[in-house]
Amino acid sequence: MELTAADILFYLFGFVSVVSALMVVFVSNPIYSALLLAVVMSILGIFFFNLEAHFIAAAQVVVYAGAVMVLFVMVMMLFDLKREKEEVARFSILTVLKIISVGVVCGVLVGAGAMITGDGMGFIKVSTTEAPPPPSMLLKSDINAPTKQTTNPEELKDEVVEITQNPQAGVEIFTKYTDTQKLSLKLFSKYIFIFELLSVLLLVAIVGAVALARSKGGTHHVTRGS
Amino acid sequence: MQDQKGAHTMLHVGLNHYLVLSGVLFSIGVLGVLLRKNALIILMSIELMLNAVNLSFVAFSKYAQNMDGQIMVFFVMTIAAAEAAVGLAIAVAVFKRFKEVNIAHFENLKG
Amino acid sequence: MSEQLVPVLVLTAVVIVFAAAMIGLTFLAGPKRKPTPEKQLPYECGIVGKEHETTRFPVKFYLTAILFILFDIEVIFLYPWALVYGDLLKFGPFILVEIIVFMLVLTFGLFYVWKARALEWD
Amino acid sequence: MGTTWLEIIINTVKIAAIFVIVVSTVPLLVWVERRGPAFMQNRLGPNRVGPLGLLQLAADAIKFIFKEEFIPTKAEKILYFMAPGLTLLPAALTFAAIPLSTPINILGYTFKLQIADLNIGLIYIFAVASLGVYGILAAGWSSGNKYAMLGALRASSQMISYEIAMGLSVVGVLMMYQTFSLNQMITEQFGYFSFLWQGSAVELKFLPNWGVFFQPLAFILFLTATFAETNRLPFDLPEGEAELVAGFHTEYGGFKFNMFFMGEYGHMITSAALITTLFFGGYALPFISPEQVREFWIQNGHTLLGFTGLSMPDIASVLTTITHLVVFLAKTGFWLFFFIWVRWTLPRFRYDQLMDLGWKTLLPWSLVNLALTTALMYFARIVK
Repeated sequence: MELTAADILFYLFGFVSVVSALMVVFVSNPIYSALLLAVVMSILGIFFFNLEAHFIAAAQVVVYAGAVMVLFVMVMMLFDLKREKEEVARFSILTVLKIISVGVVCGVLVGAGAMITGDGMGFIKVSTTEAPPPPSMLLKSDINAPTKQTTNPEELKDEVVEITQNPQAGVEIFTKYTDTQKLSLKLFSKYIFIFELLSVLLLVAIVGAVALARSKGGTHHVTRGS
Repeated sequence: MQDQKGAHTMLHVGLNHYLVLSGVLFSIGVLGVLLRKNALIILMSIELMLNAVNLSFVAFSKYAQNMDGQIMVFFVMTIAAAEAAVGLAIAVAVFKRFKEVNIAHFENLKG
Repeated sequence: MSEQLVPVLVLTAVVIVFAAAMIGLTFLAGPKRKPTPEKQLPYECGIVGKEHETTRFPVKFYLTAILFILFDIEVIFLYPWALVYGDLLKFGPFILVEIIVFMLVLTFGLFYVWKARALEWD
Repeated sequence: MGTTWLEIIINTVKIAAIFVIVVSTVPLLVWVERRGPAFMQNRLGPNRVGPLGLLQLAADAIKFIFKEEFIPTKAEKILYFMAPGLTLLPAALTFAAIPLSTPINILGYTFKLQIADLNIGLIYIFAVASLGVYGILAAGWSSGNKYAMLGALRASSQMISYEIAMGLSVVGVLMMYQTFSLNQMITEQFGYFSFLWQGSAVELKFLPNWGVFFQPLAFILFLTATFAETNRLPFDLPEGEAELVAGFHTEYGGFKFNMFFMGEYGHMITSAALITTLFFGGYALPFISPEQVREFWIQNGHTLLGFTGLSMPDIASVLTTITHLVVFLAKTGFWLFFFIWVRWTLPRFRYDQLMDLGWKTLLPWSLVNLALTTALMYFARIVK
């Protein structure tokens, strides 16, 4: 279990993403911070690909890096922020307090992350006298077991059965499916209600954005009847 | 994983490495929201926080062998994109009115 | 790194090395001349441009980008559905009804954008 | 990339070779772009340098390297230098998922003639192609020139509008193949045109089993969208020589300008390869599957190449790969010539016509295509 090539690349990309995330916050020109955020999102796409979430990786790059950040960059270019390049709020006592509080939040999060896998990852001395805390309920199987087939066969079969109403077909379909098809199988059987709600959410966002643009001060102001 | 060679096993990438990375990215997003005055940078920091959450969702989904995590990432992605779209529409409206995107102007957004 | 992604990373490295080499070559091989002021001006077909401080750009472009995001998510949701549609049809029209509702709501969104003349370019 | 060091080295050399071939076809396309229309307009085109003007390519390439390196004062230095790379990188990366030919198995190793056999091939290409907008926006904004900025805004809003139409038109194709990986799509396009209609098979012996006959409307929409995506005429208004001089790359000279060209032509090559893979059976011959080609080469392969020391199946697999590579290049070459051919026949769109076409014709028509395919598949699969 020593250092493999995959681990080296993980540490490399992890370092690059943390550095560019820091630069997103601290760089003065907003357009550079938008481009750096697009870099962070593409690197997250690569991480998703390694975590065997192939479709989510492509969706992440298409939606976030390819659409949301393009909107940010375009809006910033339209604002022509030559004057806007103001500095980060400089060292008032409030800023120091904020940084300390964020440090504490980060420490708590990292600690929680380490604790959840039971062995404290060497950071936190888990007193070996009493048994290390069992992996919490939300993780059904042992964390560090070599990853079995991506999707727990028994667990998903009931979804397939639920949608196909006959158990035999469920198993047959389930075995020959790729990750993305299993994902969509679950999306369209168990989470169908949320899927329909999302289309309403998108409609609300469309109407909201267009109404905002057509409002009195907006860019696409349309006088009645013209 | 509990054997004595703490150094070696710690380096092999497991679930907790992804959780640590997600925690760090989330904290940087919080830092961005607190420190910056420019409304656009605040919106971008919120996007960064949502992405960090997505990373931990996918990490859990892989190591717990359960697809729910990835489906949750779908929903977080949709909501984040809709929020960014409408948020920027408001930011453009404020910029047209005040010629500046400092969040100080956001409080006179009357009804 | 999963087996399929390593070639893509190698290709990125090859492209970056190629681009850097070519620009470096130009830097070495290219003639070094003193930049005259005329050459430095932005190119405006010979006319000396009146460069006022903030060039006013039509802000209309941002609305296309916003609508692009929202319709792009619709396309992303259609991809997993397209992979599963053929097989699940054998088990009743359930998969068909889902997508009809989804597409009706979003086609109404497109119809609203069309009628609200949000995509008008004067 | 294979386990042993030999495989890794060979695969890296293969990746570099495919990239160099793609980059070297760009001057070839420029040459065809100057000679082809010259032939159409009954004039000569470049024929001074070398036979038929072929050395003109080398002359242009070297000329670009010896151009003076200069940066306008108002430019943002870092972004100004990064913009050409930002356009070239996505264009080169999209070519990674295209399968060029059948895998070669020689001396016990098998090498795929494809840079990365991704199981999310198609949306990987869309994901990386959508990153191409950053290069254009960065170039337009960082060169400090009003017209470049306007050109960049127009080009990027045009590209993103047509990305939705392209994404939607491909959904029909995905419903038919039910996979993202381009290799599986090609394997489903072997043999002659046949499909199941309510259980009974329908066959048309004279048509190959290509995607274009199943999805003609999706093909037309995808073709139009790729024209707009690569900023090719009649959609090249942002670089319209008349109004915006050269659009977003006005302030670039020397090899940086050439890299924008490589980016555009790289997108064009990938789009042509994508059209052949999705709709025209990729590297496969119309009615003959690769196995039959292998059998053919096994029968009379030895008469051709008796002298090489390889065993019989190795020669056969090498020869099949070469034939399929030739077939792929022929099909992609035709579509590349089609891109150039259209450029010299259609006039340029006005900007509002261009955007209306994207939002108000291509998008609704791809929704119609989606509805049509759904209905047809519903009736075809319901066994009465």
